[in-house]
Amino acid sequence: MVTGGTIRLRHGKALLRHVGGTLGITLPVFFIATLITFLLGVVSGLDPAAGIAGDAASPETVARIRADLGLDQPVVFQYLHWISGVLHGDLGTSWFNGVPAFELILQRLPISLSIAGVALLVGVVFGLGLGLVAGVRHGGRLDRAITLFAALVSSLPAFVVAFVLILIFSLWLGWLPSSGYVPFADDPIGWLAAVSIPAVALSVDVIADLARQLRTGLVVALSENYVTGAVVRGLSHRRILFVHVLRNASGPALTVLALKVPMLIGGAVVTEAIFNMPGMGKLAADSALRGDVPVVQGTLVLSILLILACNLCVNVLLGVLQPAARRRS
Amino acid sequence: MIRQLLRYPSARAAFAILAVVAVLAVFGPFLAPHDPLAQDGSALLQPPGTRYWLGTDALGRDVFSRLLAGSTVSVLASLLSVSIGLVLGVVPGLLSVFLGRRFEWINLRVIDALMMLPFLVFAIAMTAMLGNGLVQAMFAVGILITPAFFRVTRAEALSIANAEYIEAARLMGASTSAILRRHVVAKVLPPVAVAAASMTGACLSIVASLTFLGIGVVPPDPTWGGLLATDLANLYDRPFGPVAPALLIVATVWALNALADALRDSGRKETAA
Amino acid sequence: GCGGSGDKAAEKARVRWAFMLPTSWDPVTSRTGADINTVSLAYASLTRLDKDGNVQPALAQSWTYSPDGRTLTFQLRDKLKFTDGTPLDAAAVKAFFERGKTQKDSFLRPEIESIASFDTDGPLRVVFHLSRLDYQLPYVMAGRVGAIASPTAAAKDKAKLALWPIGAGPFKMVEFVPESHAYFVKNPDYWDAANIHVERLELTTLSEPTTTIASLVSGAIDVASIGPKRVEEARARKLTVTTAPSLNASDLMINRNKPPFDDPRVAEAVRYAIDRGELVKTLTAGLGTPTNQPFPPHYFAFDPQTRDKWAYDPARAKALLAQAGHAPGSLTVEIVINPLINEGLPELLQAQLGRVGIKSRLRIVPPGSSSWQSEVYIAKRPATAVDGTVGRESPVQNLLAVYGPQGIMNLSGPYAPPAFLKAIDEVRATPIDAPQYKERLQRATRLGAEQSPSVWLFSTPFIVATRSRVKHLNIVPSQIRWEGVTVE
Amino acid sequence: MRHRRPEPPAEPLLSVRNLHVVTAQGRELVRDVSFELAAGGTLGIVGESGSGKSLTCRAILDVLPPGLNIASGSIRFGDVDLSRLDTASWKDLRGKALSAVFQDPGSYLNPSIPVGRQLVEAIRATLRLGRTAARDRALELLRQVGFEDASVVYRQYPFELSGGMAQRVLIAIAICAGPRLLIADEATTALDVTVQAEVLDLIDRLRRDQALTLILVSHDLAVVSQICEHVIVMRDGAIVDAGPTRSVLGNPQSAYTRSLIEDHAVHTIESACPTSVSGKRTPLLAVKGLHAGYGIRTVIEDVDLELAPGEILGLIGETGSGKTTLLRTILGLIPTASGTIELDGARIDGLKAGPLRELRRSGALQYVFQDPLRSLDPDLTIAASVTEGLHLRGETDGASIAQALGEALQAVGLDAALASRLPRHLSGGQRQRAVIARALALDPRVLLLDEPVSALDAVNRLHVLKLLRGLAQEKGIAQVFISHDLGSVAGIADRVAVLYRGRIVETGPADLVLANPSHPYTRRLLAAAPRLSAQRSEAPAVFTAH
Ligand SMILES: Nc1ncnc2c1ncn2[C@@H]1O[C@H](COP(=O)(O)OP(=O)(O)OP(=O)(O)O)[C@@H](O)[C@H]1O
Ligand SMILES: Nc1ncnc2c1ncn2[C@@H]1O[C@H](COP(=O)(O)OP(=O)(O)OP(=O)(O)O)[C@@H](O)[C@H]1O
Ligand SMILES: [Mg+2]
Ligand SMILES: [Mg+2]
Repeated sequence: MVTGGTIRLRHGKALLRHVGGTLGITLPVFFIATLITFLLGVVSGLDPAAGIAGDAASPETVARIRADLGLDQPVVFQYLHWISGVLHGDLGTSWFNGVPAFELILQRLPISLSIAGVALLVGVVFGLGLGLVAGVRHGGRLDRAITLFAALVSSLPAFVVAFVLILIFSLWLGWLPSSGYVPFADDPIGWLAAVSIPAVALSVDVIADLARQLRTGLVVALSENYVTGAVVRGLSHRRILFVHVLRNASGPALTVLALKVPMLIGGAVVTEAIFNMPGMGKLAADSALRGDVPVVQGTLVLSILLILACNLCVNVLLGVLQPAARRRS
Repeated sequence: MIRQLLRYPSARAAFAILAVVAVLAVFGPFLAPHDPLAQDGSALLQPPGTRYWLGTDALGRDVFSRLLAGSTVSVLASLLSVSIGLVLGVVPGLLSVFLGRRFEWINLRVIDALMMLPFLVFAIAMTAMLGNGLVQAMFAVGILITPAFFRVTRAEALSIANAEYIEAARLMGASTSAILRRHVVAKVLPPVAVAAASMTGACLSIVASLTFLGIGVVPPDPTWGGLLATDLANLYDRPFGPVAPALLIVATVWALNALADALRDSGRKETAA
Repeated sequence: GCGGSGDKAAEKARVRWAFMLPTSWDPVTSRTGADINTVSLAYASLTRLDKDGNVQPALAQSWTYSPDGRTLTFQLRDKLKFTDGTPLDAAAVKAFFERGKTQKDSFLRPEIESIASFDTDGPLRVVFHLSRLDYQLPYVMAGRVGAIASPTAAAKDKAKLALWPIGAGPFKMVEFVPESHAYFVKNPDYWDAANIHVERLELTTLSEPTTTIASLVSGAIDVASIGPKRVEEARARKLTVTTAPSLNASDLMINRNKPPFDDPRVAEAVRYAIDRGELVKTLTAGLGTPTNQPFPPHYFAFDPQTRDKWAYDPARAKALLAQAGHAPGSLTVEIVINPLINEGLPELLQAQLGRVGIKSRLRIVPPGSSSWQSEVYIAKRPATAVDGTVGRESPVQNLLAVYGPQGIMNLSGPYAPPAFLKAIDEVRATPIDAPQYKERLQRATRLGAEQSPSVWLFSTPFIVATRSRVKHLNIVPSQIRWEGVTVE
Repeated sequence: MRHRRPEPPAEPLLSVRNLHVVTAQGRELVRDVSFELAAGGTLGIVGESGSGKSLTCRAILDVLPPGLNIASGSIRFGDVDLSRLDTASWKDLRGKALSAVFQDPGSYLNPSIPVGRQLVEAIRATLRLGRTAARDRALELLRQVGFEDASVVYRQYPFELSGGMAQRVLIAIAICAGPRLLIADEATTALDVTVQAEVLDLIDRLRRDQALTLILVSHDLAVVSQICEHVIVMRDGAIVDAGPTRSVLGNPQSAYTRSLIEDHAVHTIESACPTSVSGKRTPLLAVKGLHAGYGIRTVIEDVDLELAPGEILGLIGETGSGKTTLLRTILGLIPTASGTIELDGARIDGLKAGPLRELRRSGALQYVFQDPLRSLDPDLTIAASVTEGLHLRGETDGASIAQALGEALQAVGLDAALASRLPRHLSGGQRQRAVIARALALDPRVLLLDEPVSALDAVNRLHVLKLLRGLAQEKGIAQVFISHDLGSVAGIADRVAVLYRGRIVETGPADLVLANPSHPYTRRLLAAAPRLSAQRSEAPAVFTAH
């Protein structure tokens, strides 16, 4: 099967090209997103020089510190300087406590990743599950119940959900702690207990949106001709659903999933505040409030990297599941 | 159009809720039975009663009046964000389809970049760094929701751009602006309206989250989100305190979403017909 | 080998305390009064206060003033050492204070102004040569000023000390994540280790106040300060609530260098516009006490003669404003606030000022280096700001912090009333057991309160909620301490 | 002569009795349809679009669209009553004894799975073969349906196949388990004439080789007449004519069948009419040595064309031969690579923005699209669309615009009352007239028509052809006319140009070229076109319709 081999190679190459193309788009996006982030610090007009000089600040010392920090250069150079630092893992040092921003962020990364990760997992499992049921039973009572649930739940701000969960699981039932964080390595069960309420509070929105999207995708896909074709060919319903329909119906859900990642990582700030978990979102918000520009920029850059990585995964997955979609783009 | 929408029961409910919210937003401050800022030291943290219908907060301010008075700000704030998102999203969304490849490429990448920003955190960072105030917050949110409008507009415009009647117009000598005016704008508006409705809801919820975190709103001005936050803080004294503001937020967001869904459905039916 | 063995015991005797982290873990660069609560975990001070605010021996067994009052000698305990193994002897103490004098970013310098030089007299005796009479120093040495840090660590890396304390305190740090948490284990070499029953202390930042009680109930934390209005709820949830006298006091700082307060009549009007009774009733559930000076009434530095001044008198306030040429409603001031202050206080003040015709706008400046610290404490940019003090070990220190030329809470700084400064010098020169000490001290308080424009509002006690397993809380007037605290 | 089946009438394989299909609201879409089909028989179902052909087939297969139901009637397949079958039994029947192929073949394959795997899946579901056996069988089937490079096709995705290839794959899937009955619902409708011929041949061959019983659905009487022994004609959900093909064609019972036959005849017969108006006049449109394409790909190569005023040039050629590309190049939508285009002696190739817009606004050169619905803005009234060019030209005088509108509508024979309607409220023929009116409103000298009648039914098609002819004769509007349908070209064109792979391989007077093609490609094109043939032998009585 020489030809078969070359064909496989051809598809492999097409997939590689797809991945390459996605990467090619990702890079400029990364630079633009980080530029926006950087400009935010510039526009803020906050100046570390004054802070460092302290109460003994004379115009000359401030000017000297500014020059030392490169703040007297054109913004483009400042950006290039900064981004090259970023690419080398140097995010600058906090204006507030002098600790390298990268270090500060790394300490918090596991927490944010735990919350966002578990939220993503819960969101995907329940979102896809409910969406599947609703889509297959569309028009039925179960479908209507799920749709209503999704509509109501997605209109709740995450912090309200968080409070309701605290009321139920921490105050009434006393099952789960309402604050604090335990590293996974120290105590996996404690970790799960600490992470579960915040993660669930965050995931509710993901569940609702994924369920909705998957349902719509399924309803559309189920009415496609190839489903009729498969029925006529004598395939079982289960096979038609899981082998044929799902991969084509999951497009919008996957796209939404990619869009939800920034919401999850960004939304963690609310749950982290409520649950007093020292995650990246809280760090970013606190630092923003006290004008600690390097830390804010650092957290944003890291979040952007994470989000881009997730996006890349989803895009590649989409390309694998739906070669036609890949071709079209 | 409206009549068609009213055929959906959910749209009827949505309209009813939104009508109430609109009345609150416009007349809320005038309907308030008490001054929303007036403190009654003799009635702190009162439960709902005849004098103070929804009770009072920790400073003895009438919660009901504050809820009414906060409507204007909350609703205006969401509308402001949505308007910013509309302007920044729809125009480039349209032009990206019609103004050549380079413009399109840059637009797409910028929008992609905006979508890569961690939403709430970025809104907070932007608000805090541009000076903590509601207008700044709404500006930040407006910019962050731009991609939603951009994508909707662009998708619709793309589907129109390849239509043969556009080519026909071009063959009769129509310029790009003439094509936009005659053929494109009117068709792009309905889906944009759908997006605007659901985005208004989303913004309301985002504003609530921001105010909950103490971002964007400076005391003593009431907002729904701020009230919810204080009511949650006083949960022990007023266990049902959060219900009213939460209900108001949830109902409004739901109504806007339901309206968006109904709009979308009726639009679909119409094109199918 | 800390905590390697005895994990079980550590687990049992573990306390999780929600408080806030210090501005720096190095006593030399720590900047605010509240820091002593946490700095004192890692450091022992030369002296310490008892529950009534009296000085007791600590690292120093005893101290003596020379008859002329110009030298002060501390006799250290034997065989003390820092957690890095460096011996804590007279040389180490001397090195610490010299660093406090010379280090560029030292915040200790004004506090030890009256000490001209340091000497050792044998390995266990430190001698302070004073440039002026100062009988307050033993008090001062009970706080962060006397919290001796390892000279070896400081010589190695001063910056690191700000993040990783090396002292000879009851605990030794084992983990620190800035702005998040700091974990400690018991330091067996602490001189009073016999009284430390907590094996592991986990300090975390204060949670969202709305969920503090939930966190206590669910066991996520064991000890936390709560607001006065949450006492009832905490008790209802079977938490132990301990209240103890404190030196806390809230104030509305006023900047006499900024209009409209450059006219003393306006500042005076504000004093009459404030209804402290209402503040106490509304904000502290009756647990607070009104005060018009930086001390609560139970404290010996409280001046009884001032007590009844500036009673609530809106008519007088309006009259003063009219005299200053401000018609009702024509004056708008900006009040700077931060999110940590008592919920509702700014709005209540705003309403009270409104009643005498002063309109106001609130502006939030978050606490932190580049905003609250630099803008309010250092640059003194606002015309008014709402703030509060947690007190200092020495009343003189306390008065200087709020009225002195370099006091961080003196918004009018570097201005300080000359008469007040003279009175302070007199107090310093008076031995604390002298009969006229108290009277002189109260006079200084009186002069400060009269001549500085800031308005003192009320004082609240320490209110600490604990899970029932934590017993015998040890709260001295300016700080929470851990000697004697037991865990079940 | 086709293969003949000598067996006497036996127990019918399929028997449909009094079938009624209704919507949930109770509207009858198929009314009282009955027929019987013996094993080995071939039945054609014809009828206009929407007449219920597909629903009848789907009812047999129990795959009616959601919301539609069989209200009454019985369907028997062999000795099973299909109307009371449970899911499990259906699974045993479908794909094995009963199978089907449909119109728009691409959409019946899962776009995300290589076709080979879909074929293997069907084989394994019906035949319970092992993995490798199924794979071998799949490759064999692919070769059987005419793929020489079966292993290549095996790994391709549906979107990588042409319509004809996809239809062959579907046929392979349909016959994989050796079914007894194959239903081919418009299996060739969207395909090119030459591809259509191949697929029909394939079906016919398989039918004979595998003793298939066949139902062939089409709206084209000619297609059915070539293969089927029997035919039923449907209209509005009911059978209007039925019987052996020859007798139905030779002696149609209903007026509707008669009109179908006549319509089919019309364009071929009318070929006599056009009298060439061309003398040796100066050409209005002249194309010389034209090369054009997309990017680096050249689609049009060295094309020369001349068009005199009032002349109609028919342009024919298979799909992808470059007909549309040629017209779009003339219109300036695709840049020329080399060569010249002259309109009335002036070069119009290579014009840039301003002058190009000027030329377009003059209206001299107008284009008519294949699909009238898509080339009209759905939100604009007919009047607005027709007068759009006038507005763009900058004319503001309401009265003169109204007059131009009136004239244009009159010229195409559209009632002025329709001017205020939206496109979707017009019939297909009316829409196409509106599009032509839009072109006429600008006083064109040359009309380029890209398949203007393909979307129209026979009756409308004739009207539009007559209209175009009239415009050429009365107004002297020169036209280039593209059509797949050779009958239409023959009926209207003065001259014909045959495009093959981007080159004009033959050109000359229409009657001459069509009657006596000189290029082999033209011959093949003409041979592939289905023709109405009533010449089938008398069928055995294996079929009855009621
Ligand atoms: N799902 C449906 N719901 C309602 N009406 C339908 C549905 N599907 C088809 N119809 C209607 O049923 C009638 C017959 O449709 P059918 O598809 O059988 O026509 P057809 O003869 O196959 O036409 P074509 O040649 O266009 O394929 C049409 O009028 C059509 O509008
Ligand atoms: N936009 C395009 N980009 C690249 N290639 C194209 C494009 N449009 C058409 N082609 C290719 O150019 C060739 C000629 O296409 P064209 O549309 O002119 O054929 P046609 O003769 O009009 O066919 P049909 O009868 O199907 O309309 C085809 O091979 C086609 O694949
Ligand atoms: Mg059909
Ligand atoms: Mg074409």
